[in-house]
Amino acid sequence: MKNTFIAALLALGATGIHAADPIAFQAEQIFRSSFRADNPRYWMTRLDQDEAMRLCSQYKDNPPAKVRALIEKTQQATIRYPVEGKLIGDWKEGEKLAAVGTGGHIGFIQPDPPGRVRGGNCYACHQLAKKEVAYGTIGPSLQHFGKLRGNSDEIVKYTYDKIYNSNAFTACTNMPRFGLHNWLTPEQITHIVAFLVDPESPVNKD
Amino acid sequence: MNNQRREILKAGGGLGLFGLLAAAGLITPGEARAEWNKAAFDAKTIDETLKALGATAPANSADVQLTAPDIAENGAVVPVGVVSTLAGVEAIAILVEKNPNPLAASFMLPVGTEPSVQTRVKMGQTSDVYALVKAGGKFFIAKKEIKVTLGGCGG
Amino acid sequence: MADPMKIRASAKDGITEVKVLMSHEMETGQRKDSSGNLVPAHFITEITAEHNGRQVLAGQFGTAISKNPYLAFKFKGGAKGDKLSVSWVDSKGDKRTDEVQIA
Amino acid sequence: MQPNLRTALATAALALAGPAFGQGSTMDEIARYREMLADGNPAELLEAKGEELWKKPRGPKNASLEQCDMGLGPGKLDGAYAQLPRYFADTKKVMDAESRLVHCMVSLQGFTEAEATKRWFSKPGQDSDIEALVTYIGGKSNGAKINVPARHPEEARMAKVGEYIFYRRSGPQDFSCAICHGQEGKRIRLQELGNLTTQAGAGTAMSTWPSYRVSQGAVWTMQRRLIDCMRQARWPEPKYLADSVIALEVFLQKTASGTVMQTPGIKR
Repeated sequence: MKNTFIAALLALGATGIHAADPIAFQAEQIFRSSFRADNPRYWMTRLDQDEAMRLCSQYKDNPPAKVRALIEKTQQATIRYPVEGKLIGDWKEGEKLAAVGTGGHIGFIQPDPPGRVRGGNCYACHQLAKKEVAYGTIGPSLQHFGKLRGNSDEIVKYTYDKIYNSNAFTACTNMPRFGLHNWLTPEQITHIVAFLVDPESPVNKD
Repeated sequence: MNNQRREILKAGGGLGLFGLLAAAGLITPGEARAEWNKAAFDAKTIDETLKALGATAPANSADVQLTAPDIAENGAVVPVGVVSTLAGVEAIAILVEKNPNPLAASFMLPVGTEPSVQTRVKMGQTSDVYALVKAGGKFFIAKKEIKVTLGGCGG
Repeated sequence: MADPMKIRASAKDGITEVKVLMSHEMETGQRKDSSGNLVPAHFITEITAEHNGRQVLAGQFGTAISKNPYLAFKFKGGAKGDKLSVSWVDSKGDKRTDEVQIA
Repeated sequence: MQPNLRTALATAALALAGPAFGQGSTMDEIARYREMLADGNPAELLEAKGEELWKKPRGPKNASLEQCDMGLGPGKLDGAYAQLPRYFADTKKVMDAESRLVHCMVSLQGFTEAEATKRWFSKPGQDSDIEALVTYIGGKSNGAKINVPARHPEEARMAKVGEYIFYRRSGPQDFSCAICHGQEGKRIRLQELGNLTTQAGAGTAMSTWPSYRVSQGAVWTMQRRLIDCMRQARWPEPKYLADSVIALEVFLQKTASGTVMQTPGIKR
């Protein structure tokens, strides 16, 4: 898969950014050299870019149509499903995950305390349940998500897939690829799906 | 002067010895170790706090106003002010119902000090906030809900 | 020693308005440090203000007053050039007094 | 900052934001919250302390910082912060306010760099001299226009490096600076996000730092601000005064140039 991807990119002339752009080459060196030498290796891997990240950066999140299509195709292929195959979980669990913005912080200044919960932080960017007024607007409002779209198999699968790997639908979107990075487990994603589509969820009920 | 002093002594009933003595001009700040109203600040509910302040059955009053935003962008610093149009205000207190200890601050106002104070309080969560005013020997109260919101990138 | 307060006092139409910023941690006693130990409470408990030596406010604070406390109040009287002093005492017995002239 | 101006800004921001968010009353109340905090910014306590530290003889050489050259000549502080970062011929480097301050603490006062930067940010109960000094230095540009044209080749290069880093995505959330700060009229939770690629957006952001953060109970310098953005991106933290952070500052200050400084600010 990856090889096909790179071959396709080479054909598009979309790779080799560092060789082609001396500023990018220098910038990458300056950026990489600004971290402490005693950082654990796994911290430093967070600076590595996969092909999608690299292309999105190169095109300032606005890639040409061919690159866009390629990213979406390769990202679609990464999606994995829960073992039992059930895509709608518990909306109450999903509601909690939507509100939690913590988790995953590293470093020496303010790392997460041990046991800090990791959530989806949906409210940072989306309006969801009516009662939560502190919502962001980076992404579209998802209030009444299920009420407006129903909960057909297609909608449920789309919702799951979008959370798992947002770039499968919109290359270089602002939305993280929660499943791809194991930020959320497939089960946790099914809970957020339930929060969005379940008629009893405050997203749809209020 | 004597009358005034008696009023101040009464007003100081729930406010600790230091405030009371200082108000009566018997000591100056820094001279004596303050006596702080531990019972009132340690109280865990609104009722216990009112009791410790000697404020039994305060009357709801439109003449007491709590000036604060409906929504706080952060709970660590929430601006709260109390003003009153009542005559003879002697003391003002600010209480946050859902804090571990509701009493945030109490003020004794000598004659000539306006019934208007502003400060900033910490709030652990969305809660009713109360303004308690003592005027003419009686207690009056007003409340307002302040929503505490989560912010930014999440911690 | 505690850092100085910032006091602004201005007289207008017979009323003096006082605004005070105090430099203080206002530790609640409920915060944990990086090793998970509770940090003991340490907070301003009492604050008093005097105009030309006469007390114009006596306040008591609990741990719920925000870090670097702010306090504003008004009293009748006071003229430009008069002395206005503010003092605080904290739960460890530390003290601080600062004085300004009313503007 | 003058409360009336602060209020006017908050109101103006609200007027712009209102229709787009369709949540007038919430944002009205947030504006009211900010307005009530504007008069009485605890950063003023630090500003006074910074002035004292600037003028006091300290360090192994028992010298004050009064002869420090922040870019406009020794001892010339008015408006200096607004024109940083810039290229300094004596160090042959593009330096921001903080790296230049540390340079002066080392060269004039005789501190080692490690001593000077040991406590570059405060913790509860542990004050930071750098925070106080930077608050003071920033305040001396209050009312001045940000002016970082980045004409020197080294400055121009750093601006481009900063722009590259601004769009660079990585980490377990696919973040870059641009995903939150590359569009108009968005907010995260209830906090408006400036579009840092425009003069207006970068200007609003850059003109109000150093700023007292009520959620942190401390003044944050621009270094602290940007290093924490990277922490929030779930990346490792760049080192204090790292070139990558200075490069981002050059990019942002260049974009913000022309905006009047209103510092210290007060923010969530």
